[in-house]
Amino acid sequence: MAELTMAQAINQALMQTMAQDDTVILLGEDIGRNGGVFRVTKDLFEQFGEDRVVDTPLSESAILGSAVGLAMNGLHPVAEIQFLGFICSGFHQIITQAARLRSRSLGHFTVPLVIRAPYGGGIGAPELHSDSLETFFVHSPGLKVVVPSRPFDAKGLLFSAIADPDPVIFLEPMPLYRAFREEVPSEVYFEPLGKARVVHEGMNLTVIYWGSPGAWIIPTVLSVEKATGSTIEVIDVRTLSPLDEETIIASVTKTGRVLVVHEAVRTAGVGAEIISRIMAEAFYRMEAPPMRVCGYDTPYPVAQLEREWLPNSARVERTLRMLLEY
Amino acid sequence: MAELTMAQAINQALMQTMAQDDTVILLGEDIGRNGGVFRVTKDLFEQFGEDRVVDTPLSESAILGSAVGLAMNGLHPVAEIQFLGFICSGFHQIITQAARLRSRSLGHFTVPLVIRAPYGGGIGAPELHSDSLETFFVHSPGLKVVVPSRPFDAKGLLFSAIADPDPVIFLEPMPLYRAFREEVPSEVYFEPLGKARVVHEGMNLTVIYWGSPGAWIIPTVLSVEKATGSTIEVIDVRTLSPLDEETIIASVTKTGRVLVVHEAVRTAGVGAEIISRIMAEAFYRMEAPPMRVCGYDTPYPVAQLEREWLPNSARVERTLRMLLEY
Amino acid sequence: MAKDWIQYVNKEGELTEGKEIALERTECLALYELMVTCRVFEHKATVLQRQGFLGTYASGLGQEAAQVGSASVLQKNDWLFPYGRDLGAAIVAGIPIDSVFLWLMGHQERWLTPSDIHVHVVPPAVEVASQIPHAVGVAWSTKLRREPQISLCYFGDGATSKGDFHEAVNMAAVFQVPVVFFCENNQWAISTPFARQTAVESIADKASAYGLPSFRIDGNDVLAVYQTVKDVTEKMRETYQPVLIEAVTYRLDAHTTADDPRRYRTDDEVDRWRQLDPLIRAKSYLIRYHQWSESEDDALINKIRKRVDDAWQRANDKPPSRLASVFHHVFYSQTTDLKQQESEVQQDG
Amino acid sequence: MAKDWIQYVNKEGELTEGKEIALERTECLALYELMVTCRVFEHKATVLQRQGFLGTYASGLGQEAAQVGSASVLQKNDWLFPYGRDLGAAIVAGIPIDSVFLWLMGHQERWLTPSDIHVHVVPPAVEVASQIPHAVGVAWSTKLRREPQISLCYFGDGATSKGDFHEAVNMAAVFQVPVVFFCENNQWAISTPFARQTAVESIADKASAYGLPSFRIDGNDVLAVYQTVKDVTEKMRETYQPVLIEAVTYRLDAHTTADDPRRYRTDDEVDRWRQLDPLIRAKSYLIRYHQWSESEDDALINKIRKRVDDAWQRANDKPPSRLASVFHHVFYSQTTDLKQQESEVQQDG
Ligand SMILES: Cc1ncc(C[n+]2csc(CCOP(=O)(O)OP(=O)(O)O)c2C)c(N)n1
Ligand SMILES: Cc1ncc(C[n+]2csc(CCOP(=O)(O)OP(=O)(O)O)c2C)c(N)n1
Ligand SMILES: [Mg+2]
Ligand SMILES: [Mg+2]
Repeated sequence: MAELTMAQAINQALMQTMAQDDTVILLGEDIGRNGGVFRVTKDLFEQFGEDRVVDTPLSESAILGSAVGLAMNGLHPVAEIQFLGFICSGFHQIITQAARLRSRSLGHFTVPLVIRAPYGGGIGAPELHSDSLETFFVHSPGLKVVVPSRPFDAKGLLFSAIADPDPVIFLEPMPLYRAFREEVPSEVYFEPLGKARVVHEGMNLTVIYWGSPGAWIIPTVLSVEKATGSTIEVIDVRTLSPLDEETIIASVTKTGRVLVVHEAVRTAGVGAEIISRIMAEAFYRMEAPPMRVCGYDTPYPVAQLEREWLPNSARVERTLRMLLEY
Repeated sequence: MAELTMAQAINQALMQTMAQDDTVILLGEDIGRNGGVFRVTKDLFEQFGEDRVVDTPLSESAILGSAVGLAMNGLHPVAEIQFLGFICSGFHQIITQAARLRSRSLGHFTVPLVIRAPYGGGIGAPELHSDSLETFFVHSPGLKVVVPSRPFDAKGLLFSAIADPDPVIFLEPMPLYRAFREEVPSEVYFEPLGKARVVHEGMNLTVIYWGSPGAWIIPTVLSVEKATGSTIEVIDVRTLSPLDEETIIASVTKTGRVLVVHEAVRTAGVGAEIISRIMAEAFYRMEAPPMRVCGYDTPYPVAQLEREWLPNSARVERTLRMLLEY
Repeated sequence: MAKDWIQYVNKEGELTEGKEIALERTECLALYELMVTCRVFEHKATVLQRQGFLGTYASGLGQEAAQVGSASVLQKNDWLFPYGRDLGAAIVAGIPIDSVFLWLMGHQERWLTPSDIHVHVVPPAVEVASQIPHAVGVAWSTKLRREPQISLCYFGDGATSKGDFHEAVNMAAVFQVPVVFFCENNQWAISTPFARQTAVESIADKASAYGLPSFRIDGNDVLAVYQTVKDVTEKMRETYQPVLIEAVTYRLDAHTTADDPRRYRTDDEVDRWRQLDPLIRAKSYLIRYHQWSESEDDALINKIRKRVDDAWQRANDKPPSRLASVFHHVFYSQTTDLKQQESEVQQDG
Repeated sequence: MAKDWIQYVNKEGELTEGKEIALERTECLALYELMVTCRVFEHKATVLQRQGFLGTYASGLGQEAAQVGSASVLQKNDWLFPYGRDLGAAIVAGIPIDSVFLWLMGHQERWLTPSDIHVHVVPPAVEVASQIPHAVGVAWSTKLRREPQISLCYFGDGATSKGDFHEAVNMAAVFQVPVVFFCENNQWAISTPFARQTAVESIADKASAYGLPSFRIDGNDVLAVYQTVKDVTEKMRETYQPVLIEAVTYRLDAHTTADDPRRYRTDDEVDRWRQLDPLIRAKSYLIRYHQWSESEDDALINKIRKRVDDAWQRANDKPPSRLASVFHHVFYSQTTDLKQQESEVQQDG
């Protein structure tokens, strides 16, 4: 097994899927000759040619809308939006179209489409390049929403996303593209959509996260465990829609305390949904108020402030201690 | 005081604001000579002329984007989106533009813009005409989100929305346009944004809603009160962003039980945010799991099914009884 | 009004100078029968809506030539992308009339597609212009497979103001994918006149921004529409080159049953267009050149009325919708959440 | 390459046949000084980015004539809508260089606008084409007030593929509002060549879809740009008629400091365009017709280097950003939520 970065793992998944299945085609801005602005689609243009790795005009709505059409006629398009923030100008093609064509046609037309987008903060990018907009998609029935936080998951989840018969929003945390490497099987494998992963077991508190916090959450948790003598369970949700309620409820039922960490702004973020489900299913087991460490309720800040604005180790540590003392 | 429908109350507010302040202009599709598809802008074209009541091309993004420009230069545009579902194709002009121009320019440029849209279900309309998409806006810092549920509020809140120096999404529940009349003062008055309204006082349970349920929630509550001997507090949130946390927390602290009712699909709806705040602030006061009666997690259904799909008296009554028995 | 358009038959039903029509009597009659079907359907739907059986209904009255002339060119496995006023075109392409009624009733079996349908007919676009990029994607997929199928994409004059029109047509031109962008310019978008939609005089003019060929045709002349679309698509099946067609026509009815057009347009204008009614023209042509008779016409209309009435009967006989149906077809496999929500409903029910 | 464009000065710095230039020496020099300012700024920013002081930076190198020639036409209270590569244009219009540096640093005081600025310079559009409808709205507002101000809206060739370009230009044409739609066609949108953006050969051609006048100009000839924009805007202040201008130019540098253009374009192509460098041309013109000397040129460059260095110094001397700043400027009045979140931060801090 090779040690790969997440960018490499995604690249490998695309390479292997495309080699196996010639209905898979990629489209997006600068994904071809340039290999994508994060080089995630590197070498695919050379390998599969311009019919299958397509540089499009600068048209988010037409990228997404034509991908819907490609998918309706039996292809498996993987569309890239260069940065998630720019999905907003093609938003309707996802929310009112891709997500609803199956129900609109009673299953006669389907949209096996994957929409990939780099997302999240922490790389000092200009405005609108760092937004976490997953809530919009989680709130829209008919879409699946996936966020890997390590190379192994990225590869296995991407295979599943492309194999899925429905539209999947596949969000790739930018800071994790090259943050670390890990062993990734060279063969094709499927990590199931809709299944959370218990990253670390514990008895006193449950931390739920997705995406970038994956890079630092475990050391933070370990240090709090050490300092407090408690044990903390950590869950990487991996799929935001559908949510793996079972794993979450099982954990909080055991621990009685929960912290949700996400980069999206707090108000009406997915954290709120997770907490609401916990309170519906495990009300009597909870020993402390559920808490959230999230982006603040402001537009994403300038580069100089993002590290403080984002959930970070210090903020999480403080909240964990608070929760444990309840 | 005249008895007005909500459509008339909104029309009157527009009429009076425009008469007082010639920086207010209206733009949208079919709002002029046609008076709007719901006749909400009736007579305004005749009164104020085509420079101030403007029928635009069929271009949601340009309606919203040019309204941003109008607002940047000191006008007070009121843009209409014909049905809320169609806002998605101009979504970025709200989320990435209108909402952020103040922070982007450190207050140098501002966007005193009101975006009006008929919304919500229950009138047997075709697909995409009945969606409740308020979550998207509540999750986007820089926007205010207002939903009146009676003629008096509609008029007073619209004055405040137009006077507000920031962009306001003003959502008008379609079934309420002509559902009932009530006394509405003929003069100009301001109902404050960000203030919920306690519609009915009670001690044993708090019901929180906005929009269309306003038409039937009180009779439902009264019948449950009568049958159970409990008293139930009912809060019309009226402003979804910013939320009036104070009023909500005060009520649930007293009652210990809460039901949130909204038409939007349940997962990641605003109900989840309200519940999360309640659990953060009133954890130890809650005597039963917070509950939600919402749209199901499906695309908005066909006309024949909407009454059952939407929150309705039967569903609410059942849930209230369940909550009271906890 | 317009110049430089393609016309084969003038409003008196006479062949336009210099034009020839290659169609046999039976072929002309087939087109006419389809137009009559659309017209009878429009009338029936309007009546049913007034009686409270159907939801808001957008009539295609007056646009039958544009819809029939184009949709009847389609061949096996071609794709049709109608918008909400194209129910006639959808019927022409093989959607059963009862299915269209179910759609208008807001019944759970809306737009049920028969499994043996010849043309892929996508459910009508309700969000204006949203279907245009889909048509481009489908055409792209057929081109990638080197298949001869084409996509016929309808939209109104109002739709050309949308970003989706622009992005999609531009992309089709860049990739040269086989779509017929077919604009039914019916002069109005609800109450908004064509002149408020664009500062140019013809939708066909817009093609020059994208590098497409374009044609402007008399959209009330079914033979002009048919012949143009036929020529265009025959070529397109080999060249894959997209084309923009503007069919100049008129919405004779209100925008929908909820609309009152007297607020924004004059009776005079409507009367002028009534004289250009595509059915009258086609009938005159048949009488003039193919010995069509009033009694044959009556018989045809009666036959079709019966067909439409029967379709309505079948639609109306369907059992009412059941809420449980909404929990299916959200995803291919039902999620745990949806399973649970469905079972809540069933407990309640 | 192109035909039918407007050029005043050819690449040797000679007056194009049949053209006359009404500008005095000092006026020509003023334009040249602005171009040098842009160029020196571009160099400084690139260096600072490499040294880690600035975030990703999109250089306007090679587009100075297009930016300076157009932005310097603006008058008091006109509006400028730059996109992310138009920092030079913004400086020309009055945004202090240190403010631009702060923007590039990701400092909380990004794009601080001096209160006495003459031209309204909107913060650069990061979302491609999103600024175009804003420019239309502002122009509309000035027209409604019967004021003579115009809006100058910049965008790239890539932006013309966006729905926002289409909807906004169409709306401007329908309402006849005074915007100069100024496309800097620099041949590339990141790695996407112009030919992949559109099937037509010129952005100016797209005007015919909307009914606008349009001009195609040599975007590396500052005098052609200046004169065209001047003529267009003078007329526009009276007629309010919008205009589309395509300035044909080239992005000499990488797309941004994070981009490696050797992946997608040849050195040959870049070299060919280097010979058309707008600064060389302007300098040759000055030497040829206005006795400009190398020593004067050196002195000018040194003066401007100092000015840019000083601006950087001021930017760099600013105290670092403080998180508390994000809770202000979300709304005019801080909400209770934001107040509370700010106080949480302060407790932590
Ligand atoms: C994106 C969007 N905006 C608004 C509407 C509401 N609406 C429905 S039909 C219509 C007018 C469409 O005009 P046109 O494209 O000319 O088609 P026509 O109705 O004339 O056949 C409008 C504004 C919509 N359905 N979709
Ligand atoms: C809506 C949107 N999509 C994608 C991007 C990412 N992006 C930034 S610049 C750029 C290319 C812009 O090309 P062009 O308009 O020609 O301007 P240029 O960079 O060449 O000056 C892209 C794709 C963006 N900023 N906004
Ligand atoms: Mg029309
Ligand atoms: Mg460019």
